[in-house]
Amino acid sequence: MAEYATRLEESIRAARQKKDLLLMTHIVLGYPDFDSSARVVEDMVEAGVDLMELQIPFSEPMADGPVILKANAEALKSGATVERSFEMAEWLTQRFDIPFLFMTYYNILFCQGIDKFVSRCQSIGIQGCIVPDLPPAEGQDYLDAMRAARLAPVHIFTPNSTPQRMQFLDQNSEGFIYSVARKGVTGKETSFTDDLADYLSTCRENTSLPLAVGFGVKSREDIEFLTGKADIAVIGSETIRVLETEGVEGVRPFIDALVA
Amino acid sequence: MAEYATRLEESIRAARQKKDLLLMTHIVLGYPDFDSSARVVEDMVEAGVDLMELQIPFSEPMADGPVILKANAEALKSGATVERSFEMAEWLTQRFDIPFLFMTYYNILFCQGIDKFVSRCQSIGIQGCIVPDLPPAEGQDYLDAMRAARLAPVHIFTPNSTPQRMQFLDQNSEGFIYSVARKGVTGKETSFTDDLADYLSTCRENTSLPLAVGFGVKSREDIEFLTGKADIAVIGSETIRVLETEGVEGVRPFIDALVA
Amino acid sequence: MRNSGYYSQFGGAFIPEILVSTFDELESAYLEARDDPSFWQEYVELMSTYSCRATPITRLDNLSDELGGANIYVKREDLNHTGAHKANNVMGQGLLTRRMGKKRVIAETGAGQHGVATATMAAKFGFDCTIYMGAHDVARQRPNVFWMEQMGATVVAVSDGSQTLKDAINEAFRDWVTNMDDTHYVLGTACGPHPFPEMVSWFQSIIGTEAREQMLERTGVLPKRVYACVGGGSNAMGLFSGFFDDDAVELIGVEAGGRGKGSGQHAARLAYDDATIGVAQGYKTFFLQNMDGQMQDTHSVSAGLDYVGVSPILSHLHETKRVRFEAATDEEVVAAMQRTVRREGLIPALESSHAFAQAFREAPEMSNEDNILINMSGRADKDIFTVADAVHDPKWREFIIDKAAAYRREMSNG
Amino acid sequence: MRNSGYYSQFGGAFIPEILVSTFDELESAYLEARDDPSFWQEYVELMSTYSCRATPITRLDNLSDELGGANIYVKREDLNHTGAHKANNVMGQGLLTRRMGKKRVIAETGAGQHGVATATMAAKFGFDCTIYMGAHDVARQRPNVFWMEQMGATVVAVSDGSQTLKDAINEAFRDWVTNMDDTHYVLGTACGPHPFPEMVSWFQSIIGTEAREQMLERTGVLPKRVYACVGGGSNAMGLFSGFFDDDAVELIGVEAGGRGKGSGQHAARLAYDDATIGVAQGYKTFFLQNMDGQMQDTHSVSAGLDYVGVSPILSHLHETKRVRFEAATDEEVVAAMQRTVRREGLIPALESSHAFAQAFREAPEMSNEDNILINMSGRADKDIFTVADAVHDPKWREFIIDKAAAYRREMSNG
Ligand SMILES: Cc1ncc(COP(=O)(O)O)c(C=O)c1O
Ligand SMILES: Cc1ncc(COP(=O)(O)O)c(C=O)c1O
Repeated sequence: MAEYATRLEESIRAARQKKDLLLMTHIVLGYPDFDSSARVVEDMVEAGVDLMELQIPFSEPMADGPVILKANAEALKSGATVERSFEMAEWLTQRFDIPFLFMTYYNILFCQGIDKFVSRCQSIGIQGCIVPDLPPAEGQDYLDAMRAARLAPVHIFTPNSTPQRMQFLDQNSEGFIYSVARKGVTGKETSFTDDLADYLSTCRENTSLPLAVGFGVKSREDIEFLTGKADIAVIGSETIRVLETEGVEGVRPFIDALVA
Repeated sequence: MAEYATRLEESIRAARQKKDLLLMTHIVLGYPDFDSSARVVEDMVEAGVDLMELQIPFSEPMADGPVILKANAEALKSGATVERSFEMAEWLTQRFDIPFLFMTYYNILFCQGIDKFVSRCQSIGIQGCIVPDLPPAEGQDYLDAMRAARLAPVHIFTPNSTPQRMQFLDQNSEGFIYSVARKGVTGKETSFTDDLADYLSTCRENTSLPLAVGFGVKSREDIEFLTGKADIAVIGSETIRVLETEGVEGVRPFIDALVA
Repeated sequence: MRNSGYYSQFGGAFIPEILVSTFDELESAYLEARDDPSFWQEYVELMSTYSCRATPITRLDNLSDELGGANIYVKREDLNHTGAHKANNVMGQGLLTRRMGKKRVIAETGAGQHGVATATMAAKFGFDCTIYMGAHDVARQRPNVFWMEQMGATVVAVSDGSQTLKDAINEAFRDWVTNMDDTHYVLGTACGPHPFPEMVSWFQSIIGTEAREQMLERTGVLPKRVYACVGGGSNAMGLFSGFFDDDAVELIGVEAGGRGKGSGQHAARLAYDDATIGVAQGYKTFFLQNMDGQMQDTHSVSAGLDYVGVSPILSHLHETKRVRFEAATDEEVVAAMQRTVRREGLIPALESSHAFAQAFREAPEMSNEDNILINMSGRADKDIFTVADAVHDPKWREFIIDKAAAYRREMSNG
Repeated sequence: MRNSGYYSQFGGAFIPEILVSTFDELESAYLEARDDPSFWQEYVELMSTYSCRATPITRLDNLSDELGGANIYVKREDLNHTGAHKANNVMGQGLLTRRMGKKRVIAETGAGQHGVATATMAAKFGFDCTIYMGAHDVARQRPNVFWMEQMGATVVAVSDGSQTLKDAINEAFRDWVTNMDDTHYVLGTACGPHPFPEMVSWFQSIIGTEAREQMLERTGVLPKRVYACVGGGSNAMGLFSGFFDDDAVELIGVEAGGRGKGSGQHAARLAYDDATIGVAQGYKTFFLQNMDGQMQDTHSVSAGLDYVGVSPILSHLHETKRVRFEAATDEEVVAAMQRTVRREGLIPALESSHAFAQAFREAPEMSNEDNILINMSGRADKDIFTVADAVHDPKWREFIIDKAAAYRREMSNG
């Protein structure tokens, strides 16, 4: 239930006019280093990715599975800071004409100061944020700041969410709803089955925002399954796994294969 | 307080007619082996030893110090049994004309049967027994059997014994009283001082039996100190220590030096 | 609008969305249990038949004399089954788990104490059990791992991050977000998202309730000062809660001073001024973190105090000054432990020895009409490897080297 | 004329003459203490403030179900300070030592449990302390030696004889006959010369007195059968003495069956027929000895039961058939321990596990209206080296080998 218009939602709706299912990918800023991050983003945009989550690394990524966890740790070890993450994000938003979101944990916002964090997001062209350990009940300051900056606070629907809970989350969300396809952390197997379809239609019934689906999306078949049931497919850990095993060069072919 | 005459007391009194201080030595039967035991006894008798304690080895010689303890253990390890100890003792009593006593722990008597043990002593010519873990209060059967066999149950006076206790022990003893020169186990240093002299005169006052003094006697000076204060000097651990360090050959010179 | 579970600005429940309903369920189960007098009765009954509650109060006769000030009393949580106050919390959560109809428990552990306690509870209640433990800690604390495995628990060595307690907590949450339907996460201290800090403190309050009554009965008066070590804060909250209403009783929390103030190698979040407010592991409190909010490495001779965060309730009590916070260094702690062992025959855990060290420092300045009370949160005999290293015992090393040689011989023969 | 301290033909005081007055003094001190109600009161007070008496009774819920017969209850001596019933005896003798004005204590120890308990008592009472321990046991039980030394005790490794418990006893007597004036010998079990068997049993009777009352309170009836392991016999005497007047209560003493009947490798003096009556270590009882009266080597997986003799009072109760004696083999014992750990979260010492093994064997044949009671004389966590070997844990070996390698590296660097 959008209470204010956001650039993010508008861009998504515009893109959906041209494409049945948009593709959102995820990278960890500074992993394996900032130069590689930049090249990966470039390859992804060229391959046709529609929007991107940029994760600011955090030492305690409680909701992430082993692949992203390790990427966070390595980014920090090779010197990633919040400051450099902002610089990098600014460089990316200026250079590529797709919506970028920040994904990070609440402590990063909190330690910067929430107002400062949000207004810097606005000034560098970040269009929304995903903060997986910040339920709306804990995030009033954040929600207020995001509203003031006309940025999109994205929240998450899960298979455990009741319709009431979905509606509550929807009321506190802008841009889109991130619907996770299963219980658990990022980076594990998901079965794309009838149950999932039922769950997605429940999600659909409880929000009028665009619906992104993540956790475990990694093949053409998954993408086909989601077409018609969601607006955005999110490729999270799988990109990083490809980066890990095949290097920066592997990313473009992987995305190409998905969207072909 | 002799209640019955024993050969042992008679022999001691007879020997004392000729000598101011008699010498009693101690060996562990079967240590280091039975042949060596026999040779050691022979050497000792030839050197002028007046009476001997033959220890039947026991696995738990609670009142013995490290030297005799080890001799017990090694004798058992090389096959010493109660049977062989009796055989050996019989051979010795037949061959040498000095009084022999058994020294051993109560379990050896108990397991043989007390009557049988005592009557065997009698039949092989053993004249008395020292059983350091058998106070008279526990030893009525033993005392009765010894009386019946006219053998000498020797008991021990200690620096802790009250006059009353000494008198009680005396009442239950024959042959002689074994007076230990100090607290502790066999084989440690004793100071031959005025205190010791006082103690020995207390011992003397509380028994009319001959008085043997043991625990720590090992030099000519010790022997001289005891002369006039006791009837018998007991050389216990020191003989075994000589055996250990100098072998069977060392025993004779050691005794010679003491009695010279 | 603020969620419940705040203590002034500290606390909250910063949890992944997928756990929201799990926490709702937990909170209502907890609140219902709290409202149901028969629950607490069952809890006390369990603790007095399976463990040995009420644990006694022991007077340190020799050290009270030797130090020559206050009379020193000790609350004996070391006598609990499994050797520490951790038993109180796990048995309470065990009852709650059964009440919620769950069949599996998971837990993090640092020193291994909470892991052993949880594995024990799981064996007793017939739950499946998985324990997450930093890989570093698994290597250091094999005896505890051995016992957990004997109890039937699966011990997972966590090789992420610093491979210690906080990483084990993250990993336990990762398990929970997958298996929340049949699994309860038995958090080991008064930290984490609401209702854990309050709930764990509630279970541990059995310490303080008993202790207050026992001190009155024994000495006729309340203790002047009450000392507890502070890792996550559960034993401190447990003891202190008995005295919150007694304004005259000073409460002292003792943190791990490690290599000392300014060394950067410690775990003193409230006693030193290196920590700042942040949000991690699901709650807001003082953390040892850098300016970006990344958690820093901590250090303590005692694994159980070696943690970046601290109970939000204690952060609150720090701000309101109801509790005074101090730190004891590794060196002081080992000395206090050895002194207590030698003079009193008690073997305080290295964690607990922090409280002893601070009390020994303060007792001599006090009058001998004053009484003070130390929480002996656990015993050290299970930590023999750590303690033997801390006191540099050469015979211990020799023993281990010989034992290893014997194993190697056996292996090459067999 | 017979000395006191006989139980039919067993007991007595077969002591070197030099100790006669020491035993007289001890006997009168003991008899006076026994006649003085304030002494027992002080003892109970000490045990309830320094240890956690009354120790609880725990019902084995899971195993009672699983075995499907009698309801199994356990008396929790493992919760005592220092981890076993040995604490009862040493604290009692500590009070007596102080009463006699002595300043030094000595003790023998096999497993190390009694040594740790005595060193603890000595630290608490401010006595000097020397512990005699067979050299074999010193090598096997380093953790206990470490704690004794930390308590300030001198541990003497006895390298005579079989280098185990009986040799340590002999050596303690050798110390005593030298230092009786200022020294009390704290014998660790209900053996040795009078008044030790009776005195130790008296101190341990606190177990049985509590247990009888607790069982009545808990179940409304007396237990049908009561099980205790038998080393020297002190924990068994302690528990059984609560039920001597209850003819309907069957008392079962469980000895170390080692490698089994007929193997010659066991320590079953009463349950098997290898032992004969003899006199050693100052008293008359059944001993595992040869026909000459030389003591034989014994074997048990548990050091605390690995002893040639047995309490003369138990030999008497064996002859009068008031107590039934059974033996459990090493294998059965390890299995019973593992089962109890896994199903109940209790870690019985290998010694205590003998009683568990026998009870588990008998419980299924009984009605589920019957209750039985097992004495859990101690906890096994201090015996981790022995237990890890008994269950053949490969990870434990690896850990020790790694730890040894780390020590060697440090030593070559430092
Ligand atoms: C014995 C002991 N004391 C204290 C602590 C610290 O925890 P808390 O502060 O929650 O009591 C631990 C943690 O493992 C512990 O094992
Ligand atoms: C835990 C435990 N149980 C039992 C025993 C056996 O001794 P007792 O038969 O005197 O109880 C020991 C001896 O060390 C022990 O440590």
